Amino acid sequence: MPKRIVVPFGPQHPVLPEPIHLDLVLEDELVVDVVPSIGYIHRGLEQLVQKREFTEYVYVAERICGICSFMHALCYCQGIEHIMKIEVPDRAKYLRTIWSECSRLHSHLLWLGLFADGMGFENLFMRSWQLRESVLDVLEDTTGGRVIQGTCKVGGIRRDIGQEKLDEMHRALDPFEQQCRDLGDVFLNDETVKYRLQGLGVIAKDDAYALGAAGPTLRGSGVAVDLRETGYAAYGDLGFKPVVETAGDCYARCAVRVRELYSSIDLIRRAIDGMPEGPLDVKVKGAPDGEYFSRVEQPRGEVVHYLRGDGTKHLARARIRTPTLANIPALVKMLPGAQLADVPVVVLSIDPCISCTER
Amino acid sequence: MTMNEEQTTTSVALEDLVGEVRGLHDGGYRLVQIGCTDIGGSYEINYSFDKDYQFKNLRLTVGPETEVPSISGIYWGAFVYENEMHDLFGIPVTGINIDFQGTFIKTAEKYPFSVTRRGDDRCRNA
Amino acid sequence: MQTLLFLILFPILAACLLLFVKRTTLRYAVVTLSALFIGGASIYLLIRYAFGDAVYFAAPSEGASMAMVAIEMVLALFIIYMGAKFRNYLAIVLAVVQAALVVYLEISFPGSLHAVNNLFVDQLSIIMALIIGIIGSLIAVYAVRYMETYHHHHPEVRDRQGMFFFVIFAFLAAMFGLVFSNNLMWVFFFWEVTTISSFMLIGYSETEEATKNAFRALVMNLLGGVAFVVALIFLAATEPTSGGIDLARVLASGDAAVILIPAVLIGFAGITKAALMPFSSWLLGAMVAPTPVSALLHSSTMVKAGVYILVRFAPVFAGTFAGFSVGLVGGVTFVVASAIAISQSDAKSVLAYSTIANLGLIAACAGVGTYMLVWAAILLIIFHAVAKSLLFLGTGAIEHRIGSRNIEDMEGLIVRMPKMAVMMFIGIAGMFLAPFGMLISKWAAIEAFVQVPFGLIFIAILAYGSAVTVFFWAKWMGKLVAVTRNVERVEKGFLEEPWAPLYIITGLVIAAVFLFPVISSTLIEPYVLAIYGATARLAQANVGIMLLMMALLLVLPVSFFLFRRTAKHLPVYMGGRPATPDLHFAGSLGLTREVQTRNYYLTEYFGEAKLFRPGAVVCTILILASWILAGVPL
Amino acid sequence: MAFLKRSPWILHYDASSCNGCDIEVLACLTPLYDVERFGIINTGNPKHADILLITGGINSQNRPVVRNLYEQMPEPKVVVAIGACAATGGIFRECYNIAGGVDKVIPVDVYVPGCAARPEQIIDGVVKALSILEEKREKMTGEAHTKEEARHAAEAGEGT
Amino acid sequence: MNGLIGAVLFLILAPIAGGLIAGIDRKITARMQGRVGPPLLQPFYDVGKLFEKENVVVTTAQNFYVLAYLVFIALSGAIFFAGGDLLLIIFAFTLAHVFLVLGAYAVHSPYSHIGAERELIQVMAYEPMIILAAVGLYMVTNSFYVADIAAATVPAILYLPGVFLGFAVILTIKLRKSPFDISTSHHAHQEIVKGITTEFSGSTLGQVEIAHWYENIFLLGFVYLFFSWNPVIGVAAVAVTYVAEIFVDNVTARVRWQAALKSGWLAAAVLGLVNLAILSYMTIGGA
Amino acid sequence: MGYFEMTRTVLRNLVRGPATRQYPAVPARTSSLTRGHVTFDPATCRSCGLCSRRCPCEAIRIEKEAKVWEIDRMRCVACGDCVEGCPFGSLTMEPDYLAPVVEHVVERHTITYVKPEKPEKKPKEESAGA
Ligand code: SF4
Ligand code: SF4
Ligand code: SF4
Ligand code: SF4
Ligand code: SF4
Ligand code: SF4
Ligand code: SF4
Ligand code: SF4
Repeated sequence: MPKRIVVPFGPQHPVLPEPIHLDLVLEDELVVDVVPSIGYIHRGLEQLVQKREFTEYVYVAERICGICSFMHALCYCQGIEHIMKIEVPDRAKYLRTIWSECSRLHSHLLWLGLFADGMGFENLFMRSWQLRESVLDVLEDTTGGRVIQGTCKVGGIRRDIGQEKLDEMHRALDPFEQQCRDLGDVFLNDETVKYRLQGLGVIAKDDAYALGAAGPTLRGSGVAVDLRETGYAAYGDLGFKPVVETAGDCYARCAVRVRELYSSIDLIRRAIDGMPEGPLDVKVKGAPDGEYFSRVEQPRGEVVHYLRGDGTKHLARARIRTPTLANIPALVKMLPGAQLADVPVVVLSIDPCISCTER
Repeated sequence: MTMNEEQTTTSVALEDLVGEVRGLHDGGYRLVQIGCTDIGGSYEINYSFDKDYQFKNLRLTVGPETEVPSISGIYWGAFVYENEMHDLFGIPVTGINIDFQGTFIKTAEKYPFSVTRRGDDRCRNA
Repeated sequence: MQTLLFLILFPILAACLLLFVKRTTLRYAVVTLSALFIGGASIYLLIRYAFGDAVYFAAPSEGASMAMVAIEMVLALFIIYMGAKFRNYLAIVLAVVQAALVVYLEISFPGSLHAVNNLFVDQLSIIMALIIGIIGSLIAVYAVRYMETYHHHHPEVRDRQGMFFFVIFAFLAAMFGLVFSNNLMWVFFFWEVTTISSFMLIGYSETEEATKNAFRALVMNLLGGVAFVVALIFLAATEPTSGGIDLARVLASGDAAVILIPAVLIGFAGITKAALMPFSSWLLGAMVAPTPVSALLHSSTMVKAGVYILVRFAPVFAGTFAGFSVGLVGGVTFVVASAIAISQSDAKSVLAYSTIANLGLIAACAGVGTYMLVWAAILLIIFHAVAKSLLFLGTGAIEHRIGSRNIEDMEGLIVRMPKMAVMMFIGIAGMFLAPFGMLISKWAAIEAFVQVPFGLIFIAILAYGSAVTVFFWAKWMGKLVAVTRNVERVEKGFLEEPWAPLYIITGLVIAAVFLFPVISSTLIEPYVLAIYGATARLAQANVGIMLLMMALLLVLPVSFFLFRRTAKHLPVYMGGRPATPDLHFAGSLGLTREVQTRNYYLTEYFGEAKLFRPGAVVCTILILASWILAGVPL
Repeated sequence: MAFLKRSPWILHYDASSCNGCDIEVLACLTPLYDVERFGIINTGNPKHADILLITGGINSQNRPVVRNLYEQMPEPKVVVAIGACAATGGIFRECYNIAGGVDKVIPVDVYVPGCAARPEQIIDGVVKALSILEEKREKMTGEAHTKEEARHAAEAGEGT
Repeated sequence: MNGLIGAVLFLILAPIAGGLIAGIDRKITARMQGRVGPPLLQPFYDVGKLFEKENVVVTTAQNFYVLAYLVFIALSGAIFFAGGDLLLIIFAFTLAHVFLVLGAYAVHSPYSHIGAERELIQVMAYEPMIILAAVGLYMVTNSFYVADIAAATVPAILYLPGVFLGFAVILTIKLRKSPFDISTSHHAHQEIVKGITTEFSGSTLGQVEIAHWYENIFLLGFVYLFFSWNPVIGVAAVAVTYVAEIFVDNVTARVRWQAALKSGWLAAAVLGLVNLAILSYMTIGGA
Repeated sequence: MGYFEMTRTVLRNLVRGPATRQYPAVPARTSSLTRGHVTFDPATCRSCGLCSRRCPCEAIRIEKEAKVWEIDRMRCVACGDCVEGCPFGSLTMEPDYLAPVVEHVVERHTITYVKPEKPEKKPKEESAGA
């Protein structure tokens, strides 16, 4: 007689703020089977391109997700710019880089917090989110929005950061980095955290690659794929090396993100140092005609915006492939064999973003 | 744009699809995405691959009712895209390893992308 | 003495009668009447002899003894025949060896084979007699209808109910004989009869598995029987210092060094009969027998013969390494069997493992053998017999109703068979919860072990063992009380088994809590006092508190009526998913799935495969050690 | 005594938000905003919750979920729709899969504007919800009281 | 008579003290997390609120089990403060928990069910150590009676440092604090929603909370026994122990059930048994 | 030490006291750029409708004839595009936030802009247009 427990997991679930739906089959607490289902957040926003002018769609694009909002806008704008062959001014590229990395910082800190919450480490959650607030303050001061920045536009950016603010940010980076390192130490060294993470949800290097995983999920398994290496925005000037861990378990994925905090801080520092003067945007004339797969490295990995214009103000098609969608197959492979207690931890380890996954 | 990545697009016939994909798989490419576009009466399906930031696209053009073979036998993770393709566009995909039978993305209206909806009801401030 | 003889002989009479009764109604009448007589007689015995010292009766000796030897030979021949028929040569060998030893004993020591008094009765015998007389006959009554249904469900099994009830009643007789005999030869004879009864009944269904398990039980019990005879030979040979085969004299014999060897051997026989490790497997196999058999032989009475004999010899064991190691065998069995019970989902397996565990605990108390522990051991015997028989019978009744005895299938029994569920609930509570009996005994045991050298080991065993016990009982209870929805009620029309025995035993479980101070002061304490000159008892205040708890338990359900009106009913929380009241929810892939809640079995940690062997090995080593170091004082 | 106002436990559900409002709800729990100051606990369990905070609009798949969660909450309860999406569908209101704001499915007591709604706004929204909660409680006990009286009257009527 | 007064005082005062301690706990926790935290009396507001809510049940039976849980928790605490037998108290305590578990089983919900199973695992994890602690106190004071133990003049803690540490480990389980808050947790989020209390709401949940206050006071009383030779030190030690528990709660992740079980049992075996073995060797040697 | 890595943070928190911003006792932290809500100046709006056209949420509706300018605050995502787009500076983005409401109503303004009397030039046409 199979002693199997069948439990619905989500869509409403205290540990996962977003609606994730899994049907779990357990033996005792061992996960023997898991079938995911999505679609609770599907809005159909890709189709809005047909109702919004391509310049206005930026506002929709940045609401594909409220966490890496800026990167979606960036990815979209870069795609349009590529199609329309617009060369964006350097200062805009640098500022885009700074905001991207700020987004990554706040996204990773947010994730670390949720991850800690998933492990039942309440204080660590609190600490991560407390740190995150300092990033949000910077974002609000420089863009006017905590989570939806609204500064990226086709052809450049809408707001500048004054030199005074840049200097202030630069000064704040050192103490902030110290705080991040203190936080990172807990994630990387604490025994109870290690107990929960090590050896959990292992995806081997080849599997991760073959399954099409992206971002820290891929890099945690030892594959050095990070689109920032392609040098979009200012990354080409700043010199960038992807962060890679090899173990392929939840701990490795966590370590990748922790170390990316440090690398982001470093990138911001260098971007401020090398900030060129100049205009913020160029005038956009005409309408996009052509297609392009715009790719950007988000906190969760590679996002692809496929944009196709037919010379009118409305795009013919936007197709957004987000890293979480790419990571779902890996997740499905990771879960069986975990314990029930590990389910949120494993699920969170890919840093799922249902909002942009389901669009 | 300092976009230095190459993007190549090659058209592929329906019957060559699986073979081509296998070739890319064996060549060490990873699957980036599969996406469809409605090009008025028929669909264009893009299979995107990447290796060392070299972006390759296989492009398949099919009619509305054409059955498309699944590549999930080669790329296990392809099922997410193929289910999506089915649920949003109504393209029948055969042989998906995890076939959600149209429940992957449940929408208020069936196959919302299957009809060209451009230009309809764009009445601001209605 | 007439009462004793009546109790031994009357069941035989009934047995013979039942051999020929074919109609169920008639059988039912005969069994019920006999049960009334037997039960009545045992209660009379209580009234008559409980308030004095042990009473000894000279009673028929020569003829009876000869008859017994003769029967023993017949039984040996029977085993040889069965062994030959089913190609179990080990059984034949053991039967032959045993018969040969008996003959040798009879021939070599004709002079030493006389007990001054062949029969006796003291409080311990009375307790045993009450268990046999009341619980045993209730089970017999229950069995009549059970067997009818059983054959109804299993048309492939040959209907041998005549034989069945013959053996049952013969067995009852043997059990009475066993606890009343002062002559160890007699004890041995009755001992062997119970072995054969068990063999016959386990093999009742005549399937391959049943036969195999029957032989396993037989072989292991014969092994103990051989040890028993050897002990007898030793006793006879060392007469008069050892006291010969007169139980009272043996126990009173001052020469510990001499009687310790037979004590160890008889202890070994007790270990086999009580199915302690490494011999537990026979009792697990015995679960193929119809459920009343499991209730009667394999939990409440026959296996108790094993621990009965250990309790009898407890004074000899006290303070010796032999006793200590027997105690440890019991202790290890207790903790290991309890742990394995966690991994079992078959109700009878759980009951079997729990039985083994409790027998182990009793053996642990008896082996260490201080007066407090003996007190606790006897208490355990009583409470275990009552509660466990209820559980077995309940399981049988449930099985006949729902067609499964898997605990998982008992989910929602409180809705489907409320009365039955409540009885099971009480039975389970009786096994592990305060203020019910088993727990009182464990408590007493802890208090007693604290004062014993190396008692810490036993304390640890008890601490871990009871923790584990809570787990497997509570989760079973949980299954029973789960209020499932949209399930059919199947209790109605449940007329196949008589309810009366179940009601009575349920009443006994509860009564035992209220009466236990009386039981203790009238039966257990005098016995312990007589043997040790000191006795244990629970403090008055504690008894009061326990009665208070019991009263609360009986009163609390009244609160039910308070909630009825006000509460608003809502379906359970299912992660927000659309779901039906009977727990079907909209799952992935467009499927509708049903929630399934299964208990945890923690097989990875507590599996049979994981624990049985180590437990058996440890116990084997301990037994061997006890033989080698028998006399070493602690 | 009205304890309800001092101990509002919330249930948060992300209907189809972009995560923007979502994370701001969570941010309310964290040290800088610390809504536990007001006795607010994010329970994650409708059976324990008094206030349902919903972010994002309604689509066909989450419609029954939202209703289910609402029904699972014991009275008195209030619903706070957070952000433009939850109020009207916001920027996504024209998407084919968005039916509109939360009030399409369940009654909404408080609307918090914004995209994303700020933690401070969310706090304001919850505080606003408290007085509504208290009103509902009074109404509920009042109702219970009248019911009780009606029952007594009926019993008395039967008696005669 | 003294006993009766103790029991009555406990029944009346424990909820008040327990609620206050819960309030202080939440305040300290908040401070450790860099937050202000709720008002001190928040636990009372919460429970008051729960009693104001509508009574929603899955099955009426659940209310019975929870009531029984409350009654028996209160009873075991009352026996404790009446100076009763420690073992009896422990057993009554287990009985109470079994009722809570049964309540969770009775509602027959997936999350409650898992919570119930985990709760049982927890019971299994802490039971050996709690018994050993009682035995340890006996070995030092020669009595299982709380009254005698409390009145004893020997500093039990000096003889039972290991037992005390082991008890501290299971105290974490009992207080439902991280890393062992596996069956339900007060405020931290959990993969099984609220586990054992998922389906309890309104006044039923309020009763669980009150029972928890009773329980905490009882447990702290148990801690006190280790230091009872000097009341001042005793009270201080109880406070320090509790703060230490809060601290541990705040610096650890929740572990899986396997680790909870292993920790409980290892604490009993390594800290408890070894300590007792040494102690019994000493007393035998000394005798 | 592997265990209790969090100790430092806990102690620091205890020593430094809570980091909580005591909202509502202390007003919300905003910056000059903060996009709180859009304000409308009815006196300068010339009913050109640009704001309405640019708004990605159709939050603004204007009725030229009736001189009504409406904003649905529950739709507005505070993107600021209308503000950027208004050629007459009638719209501003204020950093403070709107309070929650219990009812969803559309905010209505009557445009009071009066076209300044253009000196002499084409008084006839104007009257003809009206
Ligand atoms: S990836 Fe996640 S955080 Fe980023 S925009 Fe999408 S939903 Fe938001
Ligand atoms: S993974 Fe998805 S949700 Fe997350 S940032 Fe990327 S696109 Fe947004
Ligand atoms: S309602 Fe708005 S979005 Fe829809 S067609 Fe009219 S103007 Fe366009
Ligand atoms: S009023 Fe008519 S024409 Fe003018 S902007 Fe609106 S929709 Fe277009
Ligand atoms: S219930 Fe099943 S096992 Fe029992 S007698 Fe009937 S058929 Fe046989
Ligand atoms: S209101 Fe804005 S931030 Fe909030 S969920 Fe909607 S789009 Fe996201
Ligand atoms: S701020 Fe943006 S959303 Fe709001 S009214 Fe202006 S354009 Fe519309
Ligand atoms: S507010 Fe500005 S943009 Fe809008 S109608 Fe008036 S003048 Fe035109």
